[in-house]
Amino acid sequence: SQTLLEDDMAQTTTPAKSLGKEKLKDMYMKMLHTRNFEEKVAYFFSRGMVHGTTHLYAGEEATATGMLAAMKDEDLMTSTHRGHGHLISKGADISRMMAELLGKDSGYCKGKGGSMHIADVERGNLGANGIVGGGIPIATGAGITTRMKEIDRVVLSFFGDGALNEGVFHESLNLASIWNLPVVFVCENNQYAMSFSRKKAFNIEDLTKRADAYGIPGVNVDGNNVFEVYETAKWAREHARETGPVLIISNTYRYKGHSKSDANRYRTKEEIEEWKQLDPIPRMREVLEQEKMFTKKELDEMEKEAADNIEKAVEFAENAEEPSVDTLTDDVYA
Amino acid sequence: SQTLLEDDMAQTTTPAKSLGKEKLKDMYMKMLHTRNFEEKVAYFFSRGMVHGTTHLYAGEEATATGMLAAMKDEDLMTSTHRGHGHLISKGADISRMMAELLGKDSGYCKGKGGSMHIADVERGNLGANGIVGGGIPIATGAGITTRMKEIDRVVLSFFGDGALNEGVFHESLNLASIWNLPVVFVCENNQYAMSFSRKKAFNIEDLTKRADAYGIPGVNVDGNNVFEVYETAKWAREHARETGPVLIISNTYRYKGHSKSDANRYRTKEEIEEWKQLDPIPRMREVLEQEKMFTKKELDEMEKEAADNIEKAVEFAENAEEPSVDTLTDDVYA
Amino acid sequence: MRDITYAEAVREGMSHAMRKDQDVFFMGEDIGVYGGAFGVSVGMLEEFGEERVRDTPISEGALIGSGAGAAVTGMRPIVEVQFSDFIAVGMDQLANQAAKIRYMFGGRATVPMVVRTPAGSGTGAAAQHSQSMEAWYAHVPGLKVVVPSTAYDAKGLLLSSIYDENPVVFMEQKVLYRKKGPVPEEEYYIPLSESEVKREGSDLTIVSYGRMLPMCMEVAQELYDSEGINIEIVDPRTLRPLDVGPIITSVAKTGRALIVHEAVQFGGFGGELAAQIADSEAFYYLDAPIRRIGGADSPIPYNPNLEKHAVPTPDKVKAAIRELLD
Amino acid sequence: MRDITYAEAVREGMSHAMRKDQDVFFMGEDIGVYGGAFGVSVGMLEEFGEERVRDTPISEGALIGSGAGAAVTGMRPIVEVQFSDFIAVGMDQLANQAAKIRYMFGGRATVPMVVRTPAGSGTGAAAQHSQSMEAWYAHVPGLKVVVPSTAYDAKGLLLSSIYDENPVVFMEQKVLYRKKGPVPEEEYYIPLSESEVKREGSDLTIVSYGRMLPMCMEVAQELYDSEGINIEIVDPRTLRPLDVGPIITSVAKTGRALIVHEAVQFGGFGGELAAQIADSEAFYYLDAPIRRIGGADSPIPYNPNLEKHAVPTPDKVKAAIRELLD
Ligand SMILES: Cc1ncc(C[n+]2csc(CCOP(=O)(O)OP(=O)(O)O)c2C)c(N)n1
Ligand SMILES: Cc1ncc(C[n+]2csc(CCOP(=O)(O)OP(=O)(O)O)c2C)c(N)n1
Ligand SMILES: [Mg+2]
Ligand SMILES: [Mg+2]
Repeated sequence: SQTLLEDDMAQTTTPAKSLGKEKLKDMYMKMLHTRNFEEKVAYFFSRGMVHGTTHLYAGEEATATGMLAAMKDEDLMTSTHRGHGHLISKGADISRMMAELLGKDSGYCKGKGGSMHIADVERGNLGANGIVGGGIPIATGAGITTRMKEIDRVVLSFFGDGALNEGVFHESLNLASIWNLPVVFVCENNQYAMSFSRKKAFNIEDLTKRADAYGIPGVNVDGNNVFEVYETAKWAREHARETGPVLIISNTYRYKGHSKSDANRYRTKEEIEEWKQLDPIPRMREVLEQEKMFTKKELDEMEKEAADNIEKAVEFAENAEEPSVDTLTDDVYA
Repeated sequence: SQTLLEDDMAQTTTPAKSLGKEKLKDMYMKMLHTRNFEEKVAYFFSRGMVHGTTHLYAGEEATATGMLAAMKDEDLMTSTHRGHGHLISKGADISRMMAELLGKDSGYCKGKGGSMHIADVERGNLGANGIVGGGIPIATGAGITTRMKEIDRVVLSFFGDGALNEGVFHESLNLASIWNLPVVFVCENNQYAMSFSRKKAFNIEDLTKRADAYGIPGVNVDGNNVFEVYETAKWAREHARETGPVLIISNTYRYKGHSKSDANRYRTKEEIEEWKQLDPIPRMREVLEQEKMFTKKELDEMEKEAADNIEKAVEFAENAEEPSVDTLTDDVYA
Repeated sequence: MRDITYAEAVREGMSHAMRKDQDVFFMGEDIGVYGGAFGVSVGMLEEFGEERVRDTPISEGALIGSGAGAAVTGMRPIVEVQFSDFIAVGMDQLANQAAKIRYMFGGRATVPMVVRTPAGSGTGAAAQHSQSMEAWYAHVPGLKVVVPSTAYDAKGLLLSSIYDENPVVFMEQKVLYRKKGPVPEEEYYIPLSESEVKREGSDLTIVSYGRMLPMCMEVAQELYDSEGINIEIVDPRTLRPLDVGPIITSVAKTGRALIVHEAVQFGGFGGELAAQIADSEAFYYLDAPIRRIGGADSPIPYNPNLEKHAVPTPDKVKAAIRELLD
Repeated sequence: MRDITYAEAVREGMSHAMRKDQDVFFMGEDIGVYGGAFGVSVGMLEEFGEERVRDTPISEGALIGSGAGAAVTGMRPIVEVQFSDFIAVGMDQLANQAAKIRYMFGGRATVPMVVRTPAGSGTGAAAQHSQSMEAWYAHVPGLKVVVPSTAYDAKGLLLSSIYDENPVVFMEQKVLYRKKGPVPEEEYYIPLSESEVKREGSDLTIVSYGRMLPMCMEVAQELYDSEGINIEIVDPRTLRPLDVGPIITSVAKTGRALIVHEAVQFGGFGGELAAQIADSEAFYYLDAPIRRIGGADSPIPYNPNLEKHAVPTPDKVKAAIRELLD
């Protein structure tokens, strides 16, 4: 397994060029969409304009985007309570996401799921999950289908550092390992499970030791470096297809509070600021500029376009219909 | 962590002498009692004289005896569905055990628990358990009490290789590790979980890798060598008291079927025979003879005494009273 | 029609589906070479191979959850939980994941999974291997709950469960496994959510299911033979979604209702049955209180005599019938 | 008497016990510096320190199970499960271990543990964060189940739960957390298993608990003020073991019974209540069917309007009352 975050953080491992302009633009746009989406949702919540709670992905974009950029359309994914970034990077329709957050009928779940349950099974998104670690067995099962039907694809399973201590993580990784299932397990180690620091939750510094326990490869990656994530993901996808599961620990950080009601009492402003120095979006931009893939102007335009797209999504969502109360007990059974 | 079973199996690491005659006799008697107890129970079951099912410990005696010989009376223990050996080595009253198996009122659980639930909380036995892995969190909680009340004792938690793949194993070892709880976790790796071979259940050869995942020491031990188990247990007890949890993988073998209804279709007669060559009881006897701790005659007498004691227990149990039907709903609540 | 055991009927149901449909597969603990803790799947590994008859580690959360994941992605898994008590270990994956996926996703997913599991006491296995927790599953929208009381029902209901698009908890009855009954050799389907009148009568309605059903049938016959008491017996078979119509109709006809199940009475499924009767048109025809006989308010004890008394006995059923007819 | 919130009442209950008794400690996810997902334990870490206010990893099986282990060995743990839905993750440790230990061991152990957990919908948190699963726990002999409906009850019942020798599932009501009510400053104990008549009346009996209780109280007052309808309301408060006497007495007096709870109606605890009424002497006094109003037969949806309609509303309660009085 690779060295830890602290050592790797500064370096970019891949020449971005090799990815080609189209792909790079797509990746950059996804990160921008995610960031803008989350900022908008934060605003809605702060104004009490949305119901319920939400868990924002701001700061962690490089993980979702880098991982999914290395996957194919037909690959499957399970997501988490902090899932907007996964969805956007998997190519979800931002308007239908926003509509779901506003509880509208044209949302991904007809307004029944909300932020914590957005899914799009047809397009390979097996769902966000309100239960920490809850998606891990489901991804494992999708791996069974994939092997039994001999489909050439992999399953990506996202979860947080907190989920590493749930029993189903353990059971699922072992099962995937002994059956050589094509699952790429991605732990988004954003340093905290709600208020609980990774340093308190584990008695190990290197979380890839958890992979050793199942006899599968474990790799640390700088989760704020989209190129490093991408490279690792490419390797992981191949390994999963050909051999079996992999555990990636993507080391990153969440900027916003855990959910809407979080006073951030468990961490310092300084820590947040330090991590913001490693913001994955400017870091990607810097590489794109350095390698002269895009001009400043092109990049500025992308940023504007991304912001505009979010506004369009909001407009769509705000104008969308509420589900009728008559649908309350629809879709319980097939 | 130590080397694996295959390498260690033949050698005895400790001069038995240092334990003293009294202790050695006690240990040998416990192993004999266990073996005789199990043979008697097997007989009862084969004749349909006992109700339900049972899981026999024959072949694994050195683990329970070696571990518990290194513990103090005040130490606590959680046991398993295959718990008779743990109980006997913890000093349980064989008559009350047998009475419980026969469902009698003077059994440890007043006939309500049976083989899978024998407990004696007052004497530190927190119970056998019908749920694979079910006792591991309970041991962990006993560790919390021990630390919070600053009691000088440890908790011993037995479970099988099958239990290593239950979620609560994972959750509990992590919890014990981050809180430095004084728990000695002992995995009795008897090579099978019911019919499922350890080789299929794990993608790792060395099960102590599971300890590394929690940042705690993991040690393999020849579970058929009572002296090696004892030495390891002594060390583990000290480590648990002073530092925190330990995982011991005691490599051993079960002679009888998993439970009463087992056709042994998943293993060969040859394999069973091979392991019987490593039977812990003759191996202990050989050492006792070699080191001239006891004469042949003394040892023969012990063997006879052990067998007699079981007969006495049977007599006690057979003559004991059935619980009255009126007690059916007693003891549900305190 | 030949007579086969309830266990054989279950095996035949699984085997029919697995023969004709590659999407159906089977996983669980010790179902392969061991043939299952109760011998239900003996021979299936040999016929279908390791890929489709999958022995799993002891990991009930991953077992049920990966079943759900396989189901959502196009398979029809049959998941065996070795004793129904162990479902508690994977309860989140069953009740919070499998059951809710379809609804949470706005109807855009299906979870065609069957969780087969032996329930009930009577085997001397004590508190953690003897429960009947159908009330738990029956309280969860999104799940279906099936409890077959005969070999015939077991096969036909299992086939329907496998081809149902929803997660089904299929509660087999341990002490019925060796009971024989007439079962067609061919494939047949008994629709879920159809209660069946298993015995016609006019004096009193017994609603019962699972293991208690045959016991009630015997009691009814005995009372008919000895005293001419004419009891009607309705077996809901599927507890969720419940087909309550035949129950209401029967109670409206007889004016007396006795509910019998093995599960602990307090909080048991009998409460739902009683409540539905008490808030139906049958209420107006009731000539006596609605009586339930369920399990004792304790875990299942080990001692055989205590164990026997922890669940409804023929004597208790007879006494209740006499009281209600009084 | 000052007015404090339901959440503050819970905190006071815990704090009283922790001040006087070193055996009482508290563990759960984010209960320390975060103060709990609903702010219930704000300030407790500061007062009692990390040893007695223990933040845990996200490991509900080990959380509940180690609570049981600590309880068996002499502590009185208060275990917080952050949302009651997550109990499903640790269901085996609650129902198969904590609840059964005493019985399986022939009465030779006690498990004085409280599992405190917020239940219910109304916060827009959707299907996996909004359930009311009291029927699950109430079906398990060995557990006690408490559902307080006021700040006053919350404090007094919690103190009794902490000092009870059995495992208690203490289901707090999320949407009541900020509701204020009169609560004595000192320690006081409300005995478990004592139903309380929360409002006297003569025309109809409502049996309700938890969040629905205050709603029913308001409806009753409104109907009294507007139409002179005189409703009696009984709050069981402890669902297991249930004190059914006051419920039967009340229904025998009024001749009409309406049961209201938030949980899914099918298979919910209302079934037990209806069944007990239907098999009691109150049966003979019934002037109308026994009516239940529970949650819709679906998981809790996200959309606020759907969510509101997924549980009993004042309108539905009024309509049912009018029908029963008709
Ligand atoms: C089984 C379960 N336990 C607890 C929670 C409450 N909860 C929601 S998110 C969260 C923290 C998760 O931490 P992590 O897995 O690191 O993901 P992150 O939020 O940091 O992305 C907690 C405790 C839950 N949703 N499910
Ligand atoms: C949660 C749970 N799942 C399954 C079982 C059924 N079962 C009882 S013992 C056993 C095998 C246990 O294997 P292991 O842990 O290696 O212990 P051993 O029997 O070999 O001593 C199984 C599958 C159970 N009792 N509990
Ligand atoms: Mg995290
Ligand atoms: Mg084993």
